[in-house]
Amino acid sequence: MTDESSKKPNQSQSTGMNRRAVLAGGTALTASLFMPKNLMAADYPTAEVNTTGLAVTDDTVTIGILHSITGTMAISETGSVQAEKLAIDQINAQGGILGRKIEYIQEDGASDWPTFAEKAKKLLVNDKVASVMGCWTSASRKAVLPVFEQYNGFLYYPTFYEGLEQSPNVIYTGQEATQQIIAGLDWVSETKGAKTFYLLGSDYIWPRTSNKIARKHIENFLGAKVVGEEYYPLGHTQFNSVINKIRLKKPDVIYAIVVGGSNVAFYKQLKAAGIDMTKEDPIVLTISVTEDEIRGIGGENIEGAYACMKYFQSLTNENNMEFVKSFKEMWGDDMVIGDVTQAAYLGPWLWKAAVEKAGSFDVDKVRAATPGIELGTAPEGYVKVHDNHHLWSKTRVGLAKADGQYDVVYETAELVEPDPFPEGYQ
Amino acid sequence: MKTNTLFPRADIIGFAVLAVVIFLLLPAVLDSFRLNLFGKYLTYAFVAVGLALCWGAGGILSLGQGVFFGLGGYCMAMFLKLEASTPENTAIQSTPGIPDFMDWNQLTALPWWWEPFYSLPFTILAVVMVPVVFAFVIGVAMFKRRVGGVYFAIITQAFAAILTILIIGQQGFTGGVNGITDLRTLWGWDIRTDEAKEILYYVNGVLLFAVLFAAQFVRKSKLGRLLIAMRDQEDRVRFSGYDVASFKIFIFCLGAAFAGIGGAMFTLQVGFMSPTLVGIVPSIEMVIFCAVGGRLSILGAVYGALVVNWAKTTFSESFPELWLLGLGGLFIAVVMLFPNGLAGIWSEQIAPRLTKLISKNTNPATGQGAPAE
Amino acid sequence: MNKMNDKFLLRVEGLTVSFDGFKAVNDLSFYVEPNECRVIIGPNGAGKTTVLDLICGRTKATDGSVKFKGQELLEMREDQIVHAGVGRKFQTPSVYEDLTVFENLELSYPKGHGVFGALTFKRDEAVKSRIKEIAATIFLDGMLEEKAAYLSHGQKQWLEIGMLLIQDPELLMLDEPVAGMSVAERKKTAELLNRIIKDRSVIVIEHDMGFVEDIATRVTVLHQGKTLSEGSMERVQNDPKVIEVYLGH
Amino acid sequence: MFADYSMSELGAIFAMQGFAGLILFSVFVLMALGLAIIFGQMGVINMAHGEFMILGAYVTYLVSNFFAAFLPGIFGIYFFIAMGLAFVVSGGLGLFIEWAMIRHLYKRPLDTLLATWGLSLILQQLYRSIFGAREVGVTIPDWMMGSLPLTDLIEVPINGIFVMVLAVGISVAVYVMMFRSGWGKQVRAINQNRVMAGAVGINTEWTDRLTFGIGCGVAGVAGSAFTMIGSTGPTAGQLYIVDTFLVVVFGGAASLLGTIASAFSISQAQSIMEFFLSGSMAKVLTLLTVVGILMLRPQGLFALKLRK
Repeated sequence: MTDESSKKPNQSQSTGMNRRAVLAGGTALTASLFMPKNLMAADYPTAEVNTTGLAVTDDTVTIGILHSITGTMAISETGSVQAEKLAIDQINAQGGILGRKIEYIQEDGASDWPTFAEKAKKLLVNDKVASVMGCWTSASRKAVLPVFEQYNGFLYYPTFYEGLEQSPNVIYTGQEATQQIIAGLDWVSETKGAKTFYLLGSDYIWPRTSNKIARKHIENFLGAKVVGEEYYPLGHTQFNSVINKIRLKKPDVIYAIVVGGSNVAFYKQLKAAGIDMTKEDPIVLTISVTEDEIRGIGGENIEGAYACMKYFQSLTNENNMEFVKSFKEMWGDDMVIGDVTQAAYLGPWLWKAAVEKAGSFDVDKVRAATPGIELGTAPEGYVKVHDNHHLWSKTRVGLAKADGQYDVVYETAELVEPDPFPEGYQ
Repeated sequence: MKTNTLFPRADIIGFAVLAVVIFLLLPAVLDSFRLNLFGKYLTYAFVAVGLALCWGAGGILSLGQGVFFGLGGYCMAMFLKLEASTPENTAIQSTPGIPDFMDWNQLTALPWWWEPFYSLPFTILAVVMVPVVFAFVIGVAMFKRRVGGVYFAIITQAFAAILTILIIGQQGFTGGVNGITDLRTLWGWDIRTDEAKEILYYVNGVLLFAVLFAAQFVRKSKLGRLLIAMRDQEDRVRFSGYDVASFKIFIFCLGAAFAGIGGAMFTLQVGFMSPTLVGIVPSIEMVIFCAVGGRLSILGAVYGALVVNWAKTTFSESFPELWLLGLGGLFIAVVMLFPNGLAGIWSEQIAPRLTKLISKNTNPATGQGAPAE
Repeated sequence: MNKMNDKFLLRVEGLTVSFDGFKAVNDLSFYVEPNECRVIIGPNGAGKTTVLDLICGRTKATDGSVKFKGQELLEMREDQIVHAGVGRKFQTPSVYEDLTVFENLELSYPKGHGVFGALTFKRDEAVKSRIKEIAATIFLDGMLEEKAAYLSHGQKQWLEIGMLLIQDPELLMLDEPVAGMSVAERKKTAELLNRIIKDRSVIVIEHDMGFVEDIATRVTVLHQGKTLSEGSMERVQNDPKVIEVYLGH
Repeated sequence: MFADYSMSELGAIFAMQGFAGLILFSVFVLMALGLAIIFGQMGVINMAHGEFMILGAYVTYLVSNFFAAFLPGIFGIYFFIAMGLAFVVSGGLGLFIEWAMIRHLYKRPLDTLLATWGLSLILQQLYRSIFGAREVGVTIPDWMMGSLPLTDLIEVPINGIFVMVLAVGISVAVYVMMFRSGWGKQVRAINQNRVMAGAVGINTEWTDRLTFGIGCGVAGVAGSAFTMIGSTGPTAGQLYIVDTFLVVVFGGAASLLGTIASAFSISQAQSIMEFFLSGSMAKVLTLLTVVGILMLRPQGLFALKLRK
């Protein structure tokens, strides 16, 4: 990162905070957020809440949704679109934001990064949207980032990703790599006594960076060993060779960050090769398989694997029960909800909270109001926006079951601090 | 003798109309965002013009033009990235002064082959020469051994696949799947502002015309007629004493050079370069631009690139879930119903009627040429 | 090299080609003198066309040697063979249908054959007058601006012959030049050929015996890839082996 | 490279990699056979080949759902029915496409490439509209998802064996059809001389349509089989297209034996390289080698030297 926007945050400020205090404050806030605030548009004249010419009228505010509806990424991004629309509907049902109903303009990034940049520019320049919910892959985010910074847009980005970025124009509602990785590795090392790891991934930046962090943590903090690291091209469907290697190296843990269609091939072939994940020899630990992916893989083919992320559909807290119910009501009973889908759902809500705190739709004011925003209603539980635009969140480990759901077997006691530029891991 | 003059009257009209469209009409009716979009479409037109020569005239169908587009674009992006990665801008990195993605991948020094890209003249040379050298190597290997037609198409397609995997896999050197992003200035001139984009649009237009003139010169030279001759009767050309391979290599390299320039202009106008522009899908789409415009026509190729991309954008804005159906249908329709594309519709349907109207005493043999032919 | 005092313009020695074991031409030898008109005859499948293909480089020989003015043709590319002075006409007329008669002839004009040469080739007066001259020879002087696609079959054959003439080859190889022509065209072609074979060597494949008798200096009869008989028309016609092959099957 | 492993491990490596290579070989054969018929015998470049395969996969998905819902008792054998149906559905679509599109383009082989690319876009969007953008999970009968342990290091996946048997079976069937049946004779006759074949009374129109249909049908069966090892989504077909074409071209387009030989050599090379290099580099090197050899020998591994 290169401009002043991406200077490393002052870490002492946030790490010094008493986490228990944060939690306590959160619970109190939960109650207040459940009450729809009856903010009337009349209390907030358009001229005052919108001084930069955004698409805000006396009774509506327009935002953008920018995901791939076509192309290879449509598989993954569909859930995010659905969650964002659900959140918008719910917000509108509660009276909207500052008395204004949210309208959205949806654009298709078509799994093509230049198209993402083009559509982002269209949303910001032509449509003057007040904020954008969008992107999924890092590549698409990197493509739109200069556009958002140039035209001062505001993006809510839902995916867990590799970190190494912190833009004043992006709120990262998914976990950055250290949040997602370290807790899981600690857990597998402590409870399962894992000593040897085999790192595997699709060949692009997120798996590579994540495995880099994992390797540092395994070698420097856990005192364990990495016995293999391997990458396959995106879309690769033949994993017999790497499965053979794994069998020879006999690692305690296969740490898999395979994505997309490769995922399906990998787990099917792993099972067919006689590696029964339920026997935990070796343990399969992944950070890339959400409930969404399991639909393609087939629950019976991944049963027994562990996934490490911040959200699972099976979470039993009240917020989540309500969220799952509404999601299924809106999109059908056969829907499943994965980590990213939930993170996408947070986007409109976080924006709403920030706008209301700022009392304005102006991006600069919303940005200023954003750090410290808390959301007690999040399906994953309480979250809070860090100064570095990422979320404090808990990390959980789930055990995959044959029905395609995860049993949550572990969750961090406290919120994990986001640290997009982790020292000692680079 | 119409074929001996560089610009028959119909072609002059065609060039003039296109110049009016690009330099006057589009800037007049489009806002700066849309104009920038059309600038992007026009970068594909460079590729399409090259394809009109290679494929339309010479019968060489390359499904790997994205490779050359990408190479040109990456050369430009490397220069811009180095300029953006000043030690001050990258102070927070472990190794300041190198591109951010290198730092993320634990590179501690700039690879040697990045060094020359500090120089703009070298970069401009590389934008043209890297694709040309690459095309030359492929061309020599294939055409000297008389690989042609379908085989050539499939092998070039494989090159597109190989280069994509390589770029993605070597992310420390290439930026991987993200590409090279966040490009800011060209010799201190901020290319992200609206004014800069407008200027780049015109630069792009001028370069496109330079390329079109070069293409027209080739088409109207004996070499142009040889290409057509080769396409129809390769053996006869050989037995008229021509080394067919060297002509194919030449035209393939020329197409690659055009594509490289297009790629560089793409990088400048869009602000990044990524492997999605190198792969199989964009390479085939570039062929489609050419086919829709009319594979025999260099001007048609430009219109093809504009029309297809404009349709793609419009379709995907209004019917995001259906635009693939429209696009697929367009391909099939063009191939089945209008094999000579827009230029064919013009020269077979519209132009003859126009000519009849305008000049009744023109000799039909010379009057049939459409601007787009 | 005894290029200068070689009595033969073309020496074909031990020429052999096999396609997956089938020997289409088998250890064939023959010699052509300057200004000779050699006619090759033989039943279908005898390997006649293959012999021409081998000489002009279209098919690669398995074994043997083809020397033209002392140069080994088997090691040369087609275009180099053309530049050495060998011209070839195909059995089916092969002309550039999308180009005009003028352009067809122009492309065969022996100048500007490199990439750069072709780019900078100028259609000057010398070129134009030479093309007109050739067009007159091949009866097409009124049709210079026609697209070749619109010519009749016979006219296309003439055009291809014209494309060879403009190269002025020392050795001209013609594969069935009168096949598929009308009687009138055939007569005109015979007349044309008689005129152009005067100052060069010619190898002709032909079935029409009357026509062969008209033009042949010497005749080679091929059978199953080998020379069955060789000599004057008269000698060949009376060779019992030839009679057996042609009549006895 | 070898130093990390003991002798017995090395033995196991080669045994297992050989087997992995054989599975990959079978996968390539299945992918390429349909294309080899269409491209080799008809000269048509079917860029929608991958989409025909995915159609077979979706058919398998539907059949598996049907059995799970209505005939759970015989779920174990649904796969065979699904494969048969995949052949019929993909083949049927193939017949229709030949009639509607391909037959108008026989004289323009490069244009078939463009038109079928358009077709592939349309099919992708149709799959997306019908089945959703997400991948669908195809439940495979349990007996097909296990493995047979040979030694403690070497295990043989049953679905791998299944794919192999299928590859052999379909290869034999195609061979018999092409070289032992009257239809095959007609196809080959048309391939060699369309006009003459028509003149001697072969119904070239129907033979073409049937050839294209059978090629697509075989693709459908392959897609059905791949539900065991790969993913089923609207765009999954594109993953296969480059590999498939290279296998066919590398083998020498007109030769079935060549296709099989080329599938064998590419798969073995790739699986051996995959073991010693990282997956991405192995893929790049394999592709480069194939392309390099094709440049030296453009006619492919097996091609008749023909008299022109």
